[in-house]
Amino acid sequence: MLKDLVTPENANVFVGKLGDILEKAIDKPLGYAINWGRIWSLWPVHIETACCSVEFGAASSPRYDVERFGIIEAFGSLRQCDLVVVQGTITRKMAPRLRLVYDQMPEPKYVIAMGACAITGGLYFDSYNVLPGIDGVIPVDVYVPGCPPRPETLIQGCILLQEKIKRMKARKFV
Amino acid sequence: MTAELPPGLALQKVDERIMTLNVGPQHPGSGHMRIVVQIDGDYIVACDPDPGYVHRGEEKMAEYRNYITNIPHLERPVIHDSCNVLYPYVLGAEEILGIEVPERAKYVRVIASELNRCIYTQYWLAIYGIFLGHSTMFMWPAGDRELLIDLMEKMSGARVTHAHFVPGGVRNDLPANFEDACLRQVNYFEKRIKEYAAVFYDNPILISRTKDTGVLSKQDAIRLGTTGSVLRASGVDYDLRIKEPYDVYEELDVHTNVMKEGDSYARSKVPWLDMMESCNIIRQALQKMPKSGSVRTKLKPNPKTKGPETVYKRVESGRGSLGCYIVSDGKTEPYRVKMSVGSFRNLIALPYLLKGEKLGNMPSVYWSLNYWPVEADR
Amino acid sequence: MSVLAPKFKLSEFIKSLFDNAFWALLLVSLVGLPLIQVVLFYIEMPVINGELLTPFLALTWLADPSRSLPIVKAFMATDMFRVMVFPGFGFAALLAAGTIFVERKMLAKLQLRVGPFYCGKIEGILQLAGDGLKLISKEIIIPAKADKPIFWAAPVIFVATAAAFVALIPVAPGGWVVADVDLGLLGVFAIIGFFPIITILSAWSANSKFPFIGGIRALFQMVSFEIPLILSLLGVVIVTGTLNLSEISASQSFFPWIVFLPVGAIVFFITMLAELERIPFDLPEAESEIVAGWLTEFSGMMYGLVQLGTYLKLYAFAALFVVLFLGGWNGPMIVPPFPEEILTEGIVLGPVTAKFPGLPLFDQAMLNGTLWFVIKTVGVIFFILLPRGVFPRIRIDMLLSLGWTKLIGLAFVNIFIALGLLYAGVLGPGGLQ
Amino acid sequence: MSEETEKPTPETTEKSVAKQEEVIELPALEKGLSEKLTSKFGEKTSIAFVKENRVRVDVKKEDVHDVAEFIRDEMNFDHVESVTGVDFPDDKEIEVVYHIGSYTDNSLANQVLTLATRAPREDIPIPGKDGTRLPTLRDIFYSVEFHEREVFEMLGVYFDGHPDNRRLLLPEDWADLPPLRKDFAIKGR
Repeated sequence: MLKDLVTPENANVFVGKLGDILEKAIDKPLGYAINWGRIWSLWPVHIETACCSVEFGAASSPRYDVERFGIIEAFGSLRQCDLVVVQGTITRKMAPRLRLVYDQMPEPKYVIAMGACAITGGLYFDSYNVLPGIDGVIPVDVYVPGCPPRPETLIQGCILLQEKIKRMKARKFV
Repeated sequence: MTAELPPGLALQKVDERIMTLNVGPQHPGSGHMRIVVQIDGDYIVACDPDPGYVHRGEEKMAEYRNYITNIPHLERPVIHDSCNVLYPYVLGAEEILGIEVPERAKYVRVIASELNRCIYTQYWLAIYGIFLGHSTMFMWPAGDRELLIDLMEKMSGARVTHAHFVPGGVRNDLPANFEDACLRQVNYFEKRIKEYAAVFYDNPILISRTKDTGVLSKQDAIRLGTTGSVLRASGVDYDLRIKEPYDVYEELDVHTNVMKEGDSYARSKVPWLDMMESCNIIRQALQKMPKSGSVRTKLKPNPKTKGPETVYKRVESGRGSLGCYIVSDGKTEPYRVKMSVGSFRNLIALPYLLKGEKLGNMPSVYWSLNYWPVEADR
Repeated sequence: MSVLAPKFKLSEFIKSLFDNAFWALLLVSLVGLPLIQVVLFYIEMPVINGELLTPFLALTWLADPSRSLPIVKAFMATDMFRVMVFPGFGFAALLAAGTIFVERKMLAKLQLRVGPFYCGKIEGILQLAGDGLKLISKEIIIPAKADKPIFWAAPVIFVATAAAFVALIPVAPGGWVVADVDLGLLGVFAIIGFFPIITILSAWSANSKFPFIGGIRALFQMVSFEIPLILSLLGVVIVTGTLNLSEISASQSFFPWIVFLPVGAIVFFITMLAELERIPFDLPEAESEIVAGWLTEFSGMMYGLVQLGTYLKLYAFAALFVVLFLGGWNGPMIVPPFPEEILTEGIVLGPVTAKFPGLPLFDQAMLNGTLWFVIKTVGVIFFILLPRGVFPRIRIDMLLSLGWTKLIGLAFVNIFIALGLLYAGVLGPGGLQ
Repeated sequence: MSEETEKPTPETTEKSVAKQEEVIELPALEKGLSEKLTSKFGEKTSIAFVKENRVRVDVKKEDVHDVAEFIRDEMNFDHVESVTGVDFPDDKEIEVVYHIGSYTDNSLANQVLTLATRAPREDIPIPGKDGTRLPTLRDIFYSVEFHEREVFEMLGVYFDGHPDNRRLLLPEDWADLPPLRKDFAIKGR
């Protein structure tokens, strides 16, 4: 009688149920905690693509100081970063490199398109060497308009990204 | 085999001892370019700069826009020095369109371009600090340049991309009480940058790191055609504000700072000395400026030119002599616009200087060339 | 809190925590307690008040505070507690975490900024927790051509080695040290010798150019600075005549050795900066030259572990400086003595009476020693952090010539000073001490 | 131009008169430079204009090397500021303009000597393998190295004798016309 109950199929069902219960229990608090950590620790990759890098540098200067939000500028290796701020125009020579940088970063990774050039090509819409926006190269999370955007705008973009991360599911952690 | 590959892709055969490093475009010490460095142990045996990551075809675009609408995109190569980078184009366009500039506008231009030179040099100094691993030296200049950016914002309305110079003068007049604010902030700014000596220029580690590295002798500086602070750090007294004065520079008392050593330290110190000189020039210009008057000769939106003409105008920008060659064929658009920029001219010294240098000196030598990749690529 | 993400609330988080706590309690009482009972039968229990603790007693005594205190005390006397919590890993990790936060805040203040501010509402105190949680949840990338076992093991070994270093540091009198060995200082030298090996192994296994250069640089730097480091400490050994760190610490009850051996202290401080890869000696991680040096290929928690190990090492070196030159735990008694009745009877506060004999878990001398030790260590850590805001990075050839010529010479000068003090009779038998 | 500037006010006429006098007086040095060139090379060079601080010399592509050598050795000009290529599809020619300046000679510090030469132009260019060729000036003025590389990729003018005729600014996979030629149309125009 008991032997009939303890079959591999039943054990599978039981373990699966237990897993579901555990997941349900863990998902909410752990997801909250991990998302909270990701919000306050956005480390941008050190890749400059065009002139918006000046304003990106100004954003970490004492007057604007993005480190208040946990964003450290001038970080060394891209393996430890989670944020790509595309600072302006992407030319045809830079686009493959940008994709390469994006591919080499560990999940989760976020992209901020900074400046009109990164969004649509901006002032250089008719240039022969400029891509019309970076949507074709990498997926973008937040668009920060301006030519170049003021540092305040960039900071607002970062806050918008934080709002977006809050809505995301933290399930894809490794 | 190499013949079939397109130029620039040919692979070189190298010794096994020699390691090839790709410094850039994603590298904390490269900026917007790639430097292919071959090292033997700690010594650089060859260096091949690979610019062009921000090549946006501005010279081609300038052929499709008229003399006024060219202004916004021609200042983008150096947005933190936008007045100076636009200056030769505006001077050339004025000659081609045949218009006179009011006296007051000339003084406003001088003030704006000197303020912009300080803003540019401060940012350059900030990056120089971070290239040497000195994070305080990034933050201090990056914070202090906001003072002058405030002034420029008052003057032109935009933070960095001013588009303030137009053929015929400047776009709008100075706001009320600008002179007092300018004098006050410039005085404070000068006091601030003098403090950098204590933490940066007199720092024993910095001196021992940059002295006698990347030495560019006077003959080589002339032969390579370098310009700006690189040239002046090698002992050549050449400044276009004195040698070929444009606008009202001949009425002002301008001095140049020349150092004889020609090493990275001298190249990093000359722009800093130039900033103090710029503060002097601003104070003089504020004193001599006509207190009232027109600042702009009005133009039609699509102005006509006098006829076929070629113009080559030069100014002294933050990175050295900046020339603009305009070919006009009598139409409303220029036939050809060529920007001869200081960064591009100084780039040629990089492989020359880095050869035989240690890898640790690469960032300091590279950035001491006063090189802004976006401008070089155009 | 926010319009976009209404579910992202602290109250929701706490509610879900309560839910989980309820289920956890249920499961513990049904499954956990029987399991613990089974486990307790198999481990050795301490003897308390002349009575052997049995598993049944352990569970029943937990209900009575006056009887559970001896259990706690007994467990605090175990080696496990020392290794995991107080003089060992936990204490050091706490100080290391504080160091990272203080470093960022201090650097920001030096540069006229604010530093981390919004994370954790009050001056960004939770910034480190945020970074840590993010790093734990981040993907770990192993390069395809890496030597995988070594690459995986390197960060773990790094932290383990740093923790082994921490284990040799005496924190307070009365044997508050994990490993009280007679050859303690030699043990320190042996452990320091492991760091370059780990660095070069991890750099080599990553199979990438920039880590390789960084690893080679780290090897050069650490090997060339280890010799002046060892030599600079020999002065203290000569003067005290022992290698045991606890005895060295105890020998400075009247004056710290920095008074007599300032040269050795300076040499040790400089070599310490180099061993820790701090600016101006952070060549293995020089980001403007070689991306991030030997850390370039580490991602996610592997990077986090290396950072943890680095700051544990920083704490250990600062503590070693305190033990050898600044008098260790010695200092004026500032903790007030405990009243006799608290020790024997417990606390009596008006109507409230709680008779828990043996309440202060630590004695007065130990608390005072720990307090002085922490104060001095924090001071030294502050001085280690300070050069980062003031100095640029040095170059590798300058560093090597500094290590091999100047510092070794100074270290020998220090040894001669120590010998002179000893033979002149200033120190040692018949002298001051 | 607006109406105000078309009707010259008394002030501007005064200025223009003053300017005309300057034009007569000033270019003595520039005249000397141009006469020096024409006396040496005669027919081979043609002075296009002499303006204030600017002299322009047009030469054939066979003579550009000799003229440049003369300019460096005898006239104290020591560096090239910029090399510009201008496309003239109607003339079937590409003009390459060298702006030459001097650091060593203080009297020439404000002078820019413009040396212009022309190369034949192919309708269907194969950069580096067709007739659009010029002799390089790199052995005379070292500073033209990157400028000539830029002209090569932007206009397809191959410089014979240049040691490093590789691509500089354009992407590696660029397979279109050289972009600064007039028949290369940018999108939407």
